[in-house]
Amino acid sequence: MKDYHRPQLLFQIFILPLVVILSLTSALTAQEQPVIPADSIIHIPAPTSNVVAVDYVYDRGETVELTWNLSPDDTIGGRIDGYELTRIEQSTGKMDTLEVIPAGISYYKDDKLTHGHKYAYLIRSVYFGAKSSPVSSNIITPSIEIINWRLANLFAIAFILCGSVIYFIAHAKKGKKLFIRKIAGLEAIDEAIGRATEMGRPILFVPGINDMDDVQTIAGITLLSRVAKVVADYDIRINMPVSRSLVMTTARETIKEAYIGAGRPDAYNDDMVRYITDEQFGYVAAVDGIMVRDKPATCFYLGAFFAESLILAETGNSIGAIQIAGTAQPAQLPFFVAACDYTLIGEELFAASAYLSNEPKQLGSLKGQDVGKFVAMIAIVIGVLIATLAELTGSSSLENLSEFMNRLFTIVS
Amino acid sequence: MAVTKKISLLILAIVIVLFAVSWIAKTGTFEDTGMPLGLSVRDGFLVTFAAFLTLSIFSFLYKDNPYYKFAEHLFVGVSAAYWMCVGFWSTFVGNFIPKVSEGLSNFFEVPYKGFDVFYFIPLILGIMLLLRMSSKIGWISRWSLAFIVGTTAGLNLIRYMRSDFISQVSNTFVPLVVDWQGFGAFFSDLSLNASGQLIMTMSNWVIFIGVFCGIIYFFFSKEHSGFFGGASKVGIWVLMVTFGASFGYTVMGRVSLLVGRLTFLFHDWLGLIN
Amino acid sequence: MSNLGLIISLLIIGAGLLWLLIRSLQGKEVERRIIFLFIGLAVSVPLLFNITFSEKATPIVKALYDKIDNLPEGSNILLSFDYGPTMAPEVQPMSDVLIRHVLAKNHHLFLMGLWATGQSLGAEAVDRIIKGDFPEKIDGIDFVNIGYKAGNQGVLNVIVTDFRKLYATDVGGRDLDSLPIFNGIKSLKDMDLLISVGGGFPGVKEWVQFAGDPGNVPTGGGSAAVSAPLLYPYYPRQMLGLMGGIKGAAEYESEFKRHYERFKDMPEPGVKMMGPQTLAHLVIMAFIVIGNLSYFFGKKGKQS
Amino acid sequence: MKRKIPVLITFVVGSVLILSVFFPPIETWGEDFSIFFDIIAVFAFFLGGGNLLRIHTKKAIKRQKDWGFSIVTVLGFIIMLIAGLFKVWNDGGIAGDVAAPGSLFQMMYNWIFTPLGATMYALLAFFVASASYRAFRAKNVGATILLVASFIILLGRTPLGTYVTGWIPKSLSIFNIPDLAIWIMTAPNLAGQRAIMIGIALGVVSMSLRLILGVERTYLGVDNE
Repeated sequence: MKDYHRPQLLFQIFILPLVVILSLTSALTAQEQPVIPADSIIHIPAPTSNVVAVDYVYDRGETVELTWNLSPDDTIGGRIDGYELTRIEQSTGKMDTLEVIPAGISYYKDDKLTHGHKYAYLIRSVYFGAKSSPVSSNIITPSIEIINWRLANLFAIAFILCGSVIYFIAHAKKGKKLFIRKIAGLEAIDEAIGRATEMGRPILFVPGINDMDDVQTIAGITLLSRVAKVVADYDIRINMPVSRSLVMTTARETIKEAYIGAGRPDAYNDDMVRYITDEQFGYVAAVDGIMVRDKPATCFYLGAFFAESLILAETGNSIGAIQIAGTAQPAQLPFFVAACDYTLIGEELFAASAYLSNEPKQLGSLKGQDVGKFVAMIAIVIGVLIATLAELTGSSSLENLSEFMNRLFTIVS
Repeated sequence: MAVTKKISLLILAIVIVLFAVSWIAKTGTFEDTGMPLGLSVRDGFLVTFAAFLTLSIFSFLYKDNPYYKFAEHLFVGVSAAYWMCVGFWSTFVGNFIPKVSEGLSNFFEVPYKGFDVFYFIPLILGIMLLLRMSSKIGWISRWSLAFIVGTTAGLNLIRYMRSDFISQVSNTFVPLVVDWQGFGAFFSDLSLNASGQLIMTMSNWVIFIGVFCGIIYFFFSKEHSGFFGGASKVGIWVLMVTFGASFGYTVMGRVSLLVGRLTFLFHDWLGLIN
Repeated sequence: MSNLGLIISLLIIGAGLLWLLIRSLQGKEVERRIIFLFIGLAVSVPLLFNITFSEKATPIVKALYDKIDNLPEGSNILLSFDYGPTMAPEVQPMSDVLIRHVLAKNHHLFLMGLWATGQSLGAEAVDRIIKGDFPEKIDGIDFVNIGYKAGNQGVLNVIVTDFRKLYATDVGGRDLDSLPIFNGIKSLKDMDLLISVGGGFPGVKEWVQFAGDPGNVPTGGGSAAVSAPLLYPYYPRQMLGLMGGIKGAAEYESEFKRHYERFKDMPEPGVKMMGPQTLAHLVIMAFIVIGNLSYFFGKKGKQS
Repeated sequence: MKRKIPVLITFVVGSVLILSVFFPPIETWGEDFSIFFDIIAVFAFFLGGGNLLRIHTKKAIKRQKDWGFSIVTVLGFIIMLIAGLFKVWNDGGIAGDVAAPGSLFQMMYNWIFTPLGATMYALLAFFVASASYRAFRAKNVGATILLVASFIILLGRTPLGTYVTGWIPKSLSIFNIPDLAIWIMTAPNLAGQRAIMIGIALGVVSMSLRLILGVERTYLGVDNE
């Protein structure tokens, strides 16, 4: 027993009995307190029973679950309003009444505790101010659990997915040839850049309006590095208005690196990437202005877009530019599909940078994604099959199996 | 060149005159003409200026013009400063200072929440970021960038897998036959409501096949030919229905935005409608 | 005057579209600015001339209307405000027209809310509509507002068996037993119809699952457009009728005005909003047709 | 030094956050890191604002094209910044809400910021029309499906839809346009959205993993090993 525990022990020896006496006396006095109205005898509801406090597992030790049997009075139309909960912290004896739980409910989750402290609960049945004698729960100490086993299925699925991505990356490192099908959208990117070189007009690159803390923006910047390589080689003017300053610093870094790679560091100029404003529509108004005045030959919209997607695409179309869009915002895909020449749909945006890099390690990760799809397809087929058979035959074993499949693919927080 | 210069000056004159007329009209209280009680001089100007900015933005639909450029540049300046102020007061003063210095907390009259050494991490990373200005040691800003990208990747990986992958798979476990009561009942009711078994069964089939083929469309490591080609074709068709339907569904929302702006012009500014 | 202006402007739009249709048969494309002009007209004209299209009620809206209309006079109907200010523009017209219809049929109206903002919206509706159009109705006899209680579906769980377990008084602090409207009313089961207006959580779905089904009380609803499709599977067994989005509100308002002369000129925000929407949708559909014609005839022109 | 450390930071921070989901004791680190990000972002605001001011003042001084409008941006920026940082006309004093009614900041927000933003947003009504005119053409099977689906939904949301098919008896109501529109939203549209979401989730998982493992480093402007 460590030293600093000793004072706590003494403390408990003296204080605990005091607390118990106190709560009993208050319970007794509680009964006399309410003034009994003349016209009707106040009914004192029967107390509850079997009050059990259990530590909520796999958490930071701040939550306890409380269950109890309903008071015999708690029936349809029974004269009971609810249950008043009081928490007693054993070490300090501090008593705080929590809340009155409506009748008919026999469960309460108290998540405002600190781990390691001892607690006990008192429950009184309440009816119009009259309270029953308190029934106390067992003493409970919520504790921290190191591993949250409740997320075992999430861990298993994450292990399969990440494992397959890592496996294929390692596999590719060993020089094995990986087959990845042609992605139509990515040829369109090369074509679009080619058009800008022919026409000698600038390229406009819009990396979306979210900050570097959005994976879509990172995918956009990664694609920028592929576009910037060609821009540096053929000395095409690139114009990149951005709405976040973190994106500005990253984009400048990326383009500068491309120019150094092309052996023309002097041709790089910081003003190729300009911060406009963080405000969504202020940014769109400025980009529209740039489009109409600069008349770029090609517009790239690669990143996170919201309502402004259609304003950009329609203005870009009005100046006759080729437009390649790519986003993982499902709500904006219809507008890009309708208004742009080619759209990378959701996952294709993330696959594009890997595909264009042609590095075996990057291509390996695409294979890993396909394993994830394979898992999803198999699970769906099995799940649907079981659900259908359970529906047809109505046999309970199939229903349990279907229930199990559902639980396997549901994450309880 | 002179002619267009003259025209643009003429337009400018007309705009100024209209602006003045509207300002006076919105401000004055003409008892005799029974005009509604005007606003104060300042509010009269503000309503007129807001209407001027609204029309300048709408003028972009015709073509790019100096009035749109004015509104655009004003919007850029005002909004950049707006975000700086909101960011400064809410995050810097609200979250950062109470955890770092008591003196500043008292100056800004914000409750001091006690010293937390960990809050020096964002301070250092933030300063590293500002060092980006100097080309000599600008590379140090990559450290703060690495921190941000690491945080993003770490948080998103599990969050997307959990809500967008696993729950979507379990939501697709739909029975392909709905409370079977023989063929008669099956074809009797083609209505959309719950009692129409044919529709409910058909919906589940469409959902199952749609999700299955949609996933195949996104398959990378196999050429889209043969069965795979057919399935991915069905997949792109389902995606096209999705895009067409959600496009049509949101038109009503977009149109109501325009209704809102025109109500401002017709009601608040011109007072044409009640 | 406004009818003349109305006819002229509709003629302009109609003739313009016809002229573009003919041009498209010769394969000519329409310039984007002309499309913008038509959209501008399609939205401003209905606003300026207050054009409204009397909406024809679809079966799912008509079912809710008929239920209220056919209930015997003096039935008990409960209306729950389950929305906040941001959703109000789309669903407030629904609660307004429902209150008018219930009181016009001399039913007993019980108001409550599962959203905290529902309490103030209920109080606002009481003095705007009830005091405005039905001064003769008495609070506590013809209608009552018992306000908001926290707990979401937990509240329904309790009041489906007994109101008094949670609601000791109405919003005005008066004991339920002292209100004549509550005589013989013990729980939701004593209601002839439950209606929830909202679009988020808790909303119509929770009313069906925790009140309508367990208490087998007829339940109807009014919801924002975005959540209407999710409620369809409950129709009609668990949810007898539903107003979906502004269009649903407009349909109900048109149906109500058609049968109740007294409210001929009552404000109808739903129908008013649908005016520009309908014309804009029609113009967009016309341009899709024109676009396809000019595409086909243009292509054929080029080929031949 | 320039490359090894950043990649290491990303790896450590990323893995810690992934593990924090499975190990309760370190659960709160995820939230703390996000708060740190917000604070860094505020520093970045000043970087952005500084860059905006630098570009537009340089443009105005050198009288480059459209320099007059750059002055408008600079003036708008400075007036709003002063109004916000010093809380001009704000009777709440230094602790008052920056957007307190009556303050210059709130007035500029209501009468300059909001009309501009709302009108830009309203442009969408025009562009949705021109986009549907241009894009919904029956060029191939995919485009035809796109056209038919949006046409049914559009028709279903106007009274025309009810007039045209209102007469259909209730038991066949799937052919009633408004009901057909609802069915399209709840079945095929739902399936398509789900397939896209599953794809996106896998894309994000793979992308995040590549970043954490340092396989994908271009964001650091690092191309060669």
